[in-house]
Amino acid sequence: QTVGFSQIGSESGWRAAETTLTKQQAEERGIDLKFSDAQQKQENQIAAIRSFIAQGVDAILLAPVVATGWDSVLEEAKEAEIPVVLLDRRVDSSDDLYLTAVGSDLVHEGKVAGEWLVNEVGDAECRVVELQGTTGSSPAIDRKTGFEEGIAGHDNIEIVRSQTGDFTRAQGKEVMESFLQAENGGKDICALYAHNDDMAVGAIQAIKEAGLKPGEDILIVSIDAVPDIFKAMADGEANATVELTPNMAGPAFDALDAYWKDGTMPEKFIQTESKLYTPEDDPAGEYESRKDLGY
Amino acid sequence: MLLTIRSLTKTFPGTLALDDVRFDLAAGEVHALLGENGAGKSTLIKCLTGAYRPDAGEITLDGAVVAPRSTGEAQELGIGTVYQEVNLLPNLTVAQNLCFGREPRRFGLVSSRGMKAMAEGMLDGYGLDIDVSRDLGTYSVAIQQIVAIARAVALSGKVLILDEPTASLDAREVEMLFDVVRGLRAQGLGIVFVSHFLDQVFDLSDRVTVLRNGRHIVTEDIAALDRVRLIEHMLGHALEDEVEARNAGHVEARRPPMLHFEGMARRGVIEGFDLEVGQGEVVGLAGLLGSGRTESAELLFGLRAATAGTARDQEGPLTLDSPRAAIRAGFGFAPEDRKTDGIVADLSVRENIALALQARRGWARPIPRAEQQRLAEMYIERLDIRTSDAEKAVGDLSGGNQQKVVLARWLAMNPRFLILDEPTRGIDVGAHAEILRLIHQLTDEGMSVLLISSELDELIAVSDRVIVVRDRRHVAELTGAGISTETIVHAIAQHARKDGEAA
Amino acid sequence: MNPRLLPLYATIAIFLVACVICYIQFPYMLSTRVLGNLLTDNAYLGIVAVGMTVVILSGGIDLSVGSVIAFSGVFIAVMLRDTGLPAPVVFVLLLIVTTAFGAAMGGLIHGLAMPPFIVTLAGMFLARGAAYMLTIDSVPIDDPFYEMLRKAYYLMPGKGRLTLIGMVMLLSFAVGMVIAHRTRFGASVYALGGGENTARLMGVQVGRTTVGIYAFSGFMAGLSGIVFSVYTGSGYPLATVGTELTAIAAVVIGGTLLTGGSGFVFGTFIGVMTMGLIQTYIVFDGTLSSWWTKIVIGGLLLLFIVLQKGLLRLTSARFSGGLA
Amino acid sequence: MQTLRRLAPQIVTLLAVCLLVTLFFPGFLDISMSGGRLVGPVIDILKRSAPVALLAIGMTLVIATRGIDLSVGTVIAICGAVAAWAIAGGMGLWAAVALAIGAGLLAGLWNGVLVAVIGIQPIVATLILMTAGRGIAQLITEGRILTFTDPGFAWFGSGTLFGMPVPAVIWIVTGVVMAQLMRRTALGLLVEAIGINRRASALAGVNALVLLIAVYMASGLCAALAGIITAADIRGADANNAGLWLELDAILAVVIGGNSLLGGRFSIAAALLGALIIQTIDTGILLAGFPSEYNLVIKAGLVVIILVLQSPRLATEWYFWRRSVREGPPPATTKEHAR
Ligand SMILES: Nc1ncnc2c1ncn2[C@@H]1O[C@H](COP(=O)(O)OP(=O)(O)OP(=O)(O)O)[C@@H](O)[C@H]1O
Ligand SMILES: Nc1ncnc2c1ncn2[C@@H]1O[C@H](COP(=O)(O)OP(=O)(O)OP(=O)(O)O)[C@@H](O)[C@H]1O
Ligand SMILES: [Mg+2]
Ligand SMILES: [Mg+2]
Repeated sequence: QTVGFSQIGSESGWRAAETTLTKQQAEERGIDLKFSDAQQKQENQIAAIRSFIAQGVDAILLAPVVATGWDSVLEEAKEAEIPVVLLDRRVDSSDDLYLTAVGSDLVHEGKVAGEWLVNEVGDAECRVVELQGTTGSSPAIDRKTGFEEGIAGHDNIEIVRSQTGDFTRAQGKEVMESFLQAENGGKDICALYAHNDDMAVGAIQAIKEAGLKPGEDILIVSIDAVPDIFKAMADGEANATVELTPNMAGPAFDALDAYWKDGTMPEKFIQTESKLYTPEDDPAGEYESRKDLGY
Repeated sequence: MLLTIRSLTKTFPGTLALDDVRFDLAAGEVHALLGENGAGKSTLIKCLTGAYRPDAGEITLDGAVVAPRSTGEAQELGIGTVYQEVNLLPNLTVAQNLCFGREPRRFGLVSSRGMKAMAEGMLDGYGLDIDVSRDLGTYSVAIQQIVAIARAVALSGKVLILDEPTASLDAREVEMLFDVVRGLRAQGLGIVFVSHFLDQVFDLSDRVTVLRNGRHIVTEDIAALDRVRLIEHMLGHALEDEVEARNAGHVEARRPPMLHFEGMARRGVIEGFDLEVGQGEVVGLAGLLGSGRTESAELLFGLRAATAGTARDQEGPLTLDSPRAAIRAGFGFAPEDRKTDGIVADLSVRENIALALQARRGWARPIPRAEQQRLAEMYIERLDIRTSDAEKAVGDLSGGNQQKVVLARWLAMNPRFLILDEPTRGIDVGAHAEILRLIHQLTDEGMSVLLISSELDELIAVSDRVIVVRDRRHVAELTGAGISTETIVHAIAQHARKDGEAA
Repeated sequence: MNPRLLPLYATIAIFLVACVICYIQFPYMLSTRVLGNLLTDNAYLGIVAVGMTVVILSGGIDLSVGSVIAFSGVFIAVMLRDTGLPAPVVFVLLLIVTTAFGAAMGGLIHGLAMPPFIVTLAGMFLARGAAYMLTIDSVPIDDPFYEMLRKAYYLMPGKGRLTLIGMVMLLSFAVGMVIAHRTRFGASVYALGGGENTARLMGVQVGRTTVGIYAFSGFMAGLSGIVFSVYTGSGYPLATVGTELTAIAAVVIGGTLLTGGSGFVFGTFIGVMTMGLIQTYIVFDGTLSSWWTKIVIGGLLLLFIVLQKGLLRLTSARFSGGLA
Repeated sequence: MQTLRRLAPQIVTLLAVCLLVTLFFPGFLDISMSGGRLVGPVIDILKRSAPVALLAIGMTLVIATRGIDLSVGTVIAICGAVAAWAIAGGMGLWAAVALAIGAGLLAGLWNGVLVAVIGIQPIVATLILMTAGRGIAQLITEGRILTFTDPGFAWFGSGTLFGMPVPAVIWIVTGVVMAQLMRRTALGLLVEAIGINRRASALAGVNALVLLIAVYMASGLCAALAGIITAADIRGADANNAGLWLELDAILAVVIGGNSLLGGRFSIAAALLGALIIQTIDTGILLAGFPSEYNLVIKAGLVVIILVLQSPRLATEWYFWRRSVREGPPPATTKEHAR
């Protein structure tokens, strides 16, 4: 079988891991994978899907860069009777335009993080700073919403500062530095919520350089569960992360296999687990098991 | 009066370029505007055509006060202008340049066929046979100049202004231009004519206005003036004796040879030629425009790689594959197109003069500021460069003064062999004589010079030997008493005839 | 032959050779389907490149266009969602806004004698920032009129689709060619590219022309934004990041000189198609990793430019040699 | 004295921006000593401006030759990746630094050859490396964030020297050295000359070819330093994001520094002030705590205001106004696109 895979890009370690795993999975199953990197551009993704259709692939995997704007190209795929499976992000098109979507619930992830914080601080006053993802990107929007849902009803927890760190380490560090400056050298900050682990890792460095102890003076909670956050966790510098597995392709290929074999229609949304990891979950071991996955 | 200017004043930072100047132009006259380099001629013209905004003053055209805010407005008023530097667009075709702003249109769209016809019509009578649908930039400066004139003539309903139009034309083309101008005069146009060639002024104009240091000195009928008086008006003093012809003094004293070039050639550009230059000798290159004189010089200076030929001096062979190599061999080259090849416009006079010297010393050994200052002041004084001070940007100097700065740059290098391509183009009479005297002086000190000039008088005055170039070939060599206007013209014409027969 | 046409011919020649190479490797790449895709997928790029060509011909540059396209999409989506105005009215409003935006940049460039690079860079920040301020979400457009635009295509033999937006691009190029080569405005653009002072002395109304040029580019960016919103059916403030650079690259590949004054709108069309061809080729190949994709795109870009330069040098040497 | 006059607009602008930020964030100018290092927003700005300031130094030179270098952001990523790769591979601190700098110089050489020898226009020539280079950087890191723990290397990002953050020291020292190199030798003059009129300079014997290449290599060198700092700062090389779009900030800094994009006269000090102005705006926005949607609009707005206030034409108006000479729009500037 030939499967086309339109990936967003390689903007983070997580995404690189997803690409690696997808290629691995395809190889294991003897699938010929046509890979296309869209360099963060929806227009490139649409063009790539059109090319896949023109080449007559047997299925298309799509990790959409944004939720909107897929109707016409998905319709074209449907007309050509090519099943499309969405990976890790969802689209807002009608769900009969694709076979299934594999992914986690981004809002749910944020909520898990928020609920963890609620549990952790109890009734104590807690001033939270937030490092957002790239302004306008759907994980940034949803993880923000989810977290707010998670802490809703707990007036002792308050988000005092929220800025974008563009999902990058460097920006995470820089923005955290200014948070620390702005919040009395960091003494007024009780917790940091970062939309991804990379920003959290950057922020942890900033906190250390400001003479505070991340994980103790400032609680750190973030999302993705990439290897480096486990390393920090093992050192006691991070407190919690919510897993977003990069292995979206596995379930996707399973669903495709079933569909190809006898036309079994999978469920429209195959949700991966949003598991919460804390220092109790053997961070050192998790680090070892993940570090070669191409993160 | 067709056009009157009253109490025109214009200042630039640090310079009072025009000071209370008046000027009148009658219909049906050619009015020469004269003055030294930097006297303010070009500035006056630019104020008149809206390129500059004067600080004070009044301009009336046909009795009505006008104040053109842009050159476009001036064109609409019927004032056509050829500015001192060729001011056309090399990236447009000849036709587009000629018709610019008045393109013939069909159904609202520019018609290229109409434009071609219109352009060819405009060029009629200039004896130019060129393809108007090719880019202007592919043609020589001379042709560009004629195109600029043709455009200005077509635009000038009432007034035609020519700022040094003849600087890059040869005698034949000048004659053609003058015929056109006389025709326009007969039609009742007022024509302003700027030139440093006094012969041409006497030949063409009816009246003369002289400016000096931005001030109006005199306006008089040409008939009431003679050459000496006119020069006195321009300079403010009498000109010391004009330079006498060189070969009159030095008779046939063959100089010790210094440089030998053999078979220098570049395919498609210039045919192989031999050249021997003696120490302290001035070799002149004569020829029509486009004959290949500049190309010969460029080959010698390594600006264009020669495809054949060798160069050597007494010590041995020389490599001349780049200007740097040529400079290392002790050559210097003052190019003819000062705007693109000569000056570095935004740098100061001081820096421009020091540039070549600095390049030769290498970046690590800067010339001390005081030394640069000394050099600059010396040449400002020696060549009489008109500038408010040595720190003025060269681009802000008048055209002739820019030329002097380029010359100063090479003199500061003290080369043994200096190539001067049209060194006196656009230079006033006073400085002209000064430069020729300078060439004498330098060669007496042992420097050799290759002089390219379209002015035969100048060539004859300073050259020990004249080589005539024609159709990219060196066709004749004249020496000693054999150098005269007649012999040169004859050499050019004769070979032309021979070529014609051969073809 | 006119030597100014040489870069254009060189571009076309290289493009044709590239097509042949693609065809030999993937015969299917010359189907009408891929051809239709090429037009549709690059419609927004082509339209904005027409504006960019005019700007570059005048010796300027417009870095704001990518952001303006994103702004346009967001503007349309938000207006359609929140105001209930019919789509054509929103289009007109948008085009007025982007044209005025371009004109304002042109005004700054001329009025304050500031370099276009910087003014449009600020414009790039501003337009994207304005898009964020409208919404940070991606907003879907469900409008019956849009549905119609999206579904409007002509089915070519071989199942290729010649879509409406593809045709809008072709039309834009036609209009661009007329404006650049057949109007006085176009002549003024070339004149400005040849040198501002000279152009002024020749009677070009520099101010008016500059404003016009950037207004035109703003208009084309707006039109491109409309096409892009039809293409994706949504407005997204993060869309088309870096499109200005792609457009500039397309213009340059098309043989237009960045220093201004020399080039052809049709060359840009070839440039856009070349960029599209490179993309398609990479997708058809489908084995390149993310990083090799970037390296290969850069390498092919270099190859095109160097080939073009080489070809030009060869032919112009022959040309001037022939004159002697 | 003359230098001060040249820098006056930038200094005034910087002070004005600082004042503005202080209005929104009163503690802006506080500086204190803590654990042997200076801390405070101002110190942060000095540190954070390191990448842009370093890029601006090289960019000033490139722009002085009438060029532009769009690739510097990418070169940061390449050099960071090389350094991280070397460190993670156990090659040791100085080998890593040397390799990174070597990579930067190589990138500059590549650009320089494309521009000076092959004659490709600078924007396009450097656009090629800008596109491809990020791929090369990712090739080195294989798409992941290549982390390392070497404290010696991390010192370049977060260490202190005499209480000052090391990145700040690096850019200030580089700036001073580069500026002195340009002004104490004839390099400055020669660079300006080829920027204004390359043909005429070459005719006067200036080795334009070598100088051009050298200038791009200097830009590559500065980008390499910035890359080392960026990688050291986060103890890892983020090939995809390091230096992303930083070239635009650097160009902006050069222009805010009053340098003309048409080449010629340049001032490194003014460009550095420009970088400080930009970083002050960026940090100020963060400190003031606006929602991030507004970041770009605020930055764009401030930049436009600064550029308008500094624009040459306004300056001429100001000149004439002060001399109380009545004057319409001043005469056309003498700058002309060289053909
Ligand atoms: N743009 C400018 N900025 C500053 N000074 C200028 C500018 N243009 C001209 N000047 C100065 O004004 C004076 C008059 O210059 P102008 O060009 O009018 O001389 P000119 O009579 O045409 O000389 P030439 O015969 O050499 O062409 C000169 O001293 C010159 O340096
Ligand atoms: N009629 C023409 N058609 C096309 N090109 C020409 C023509 N005349 C001259 N040229 C080219 O224009 C360039 C410059 O011409 P220019 O008149 O300066 O000639 P030149 O040989 O350098 O001699 P001179 O020093 O006598 O002016 C030369 O490269 C020449 O080949
Ligand atoms: Mg003059
Ligand atoms: Mg000549």
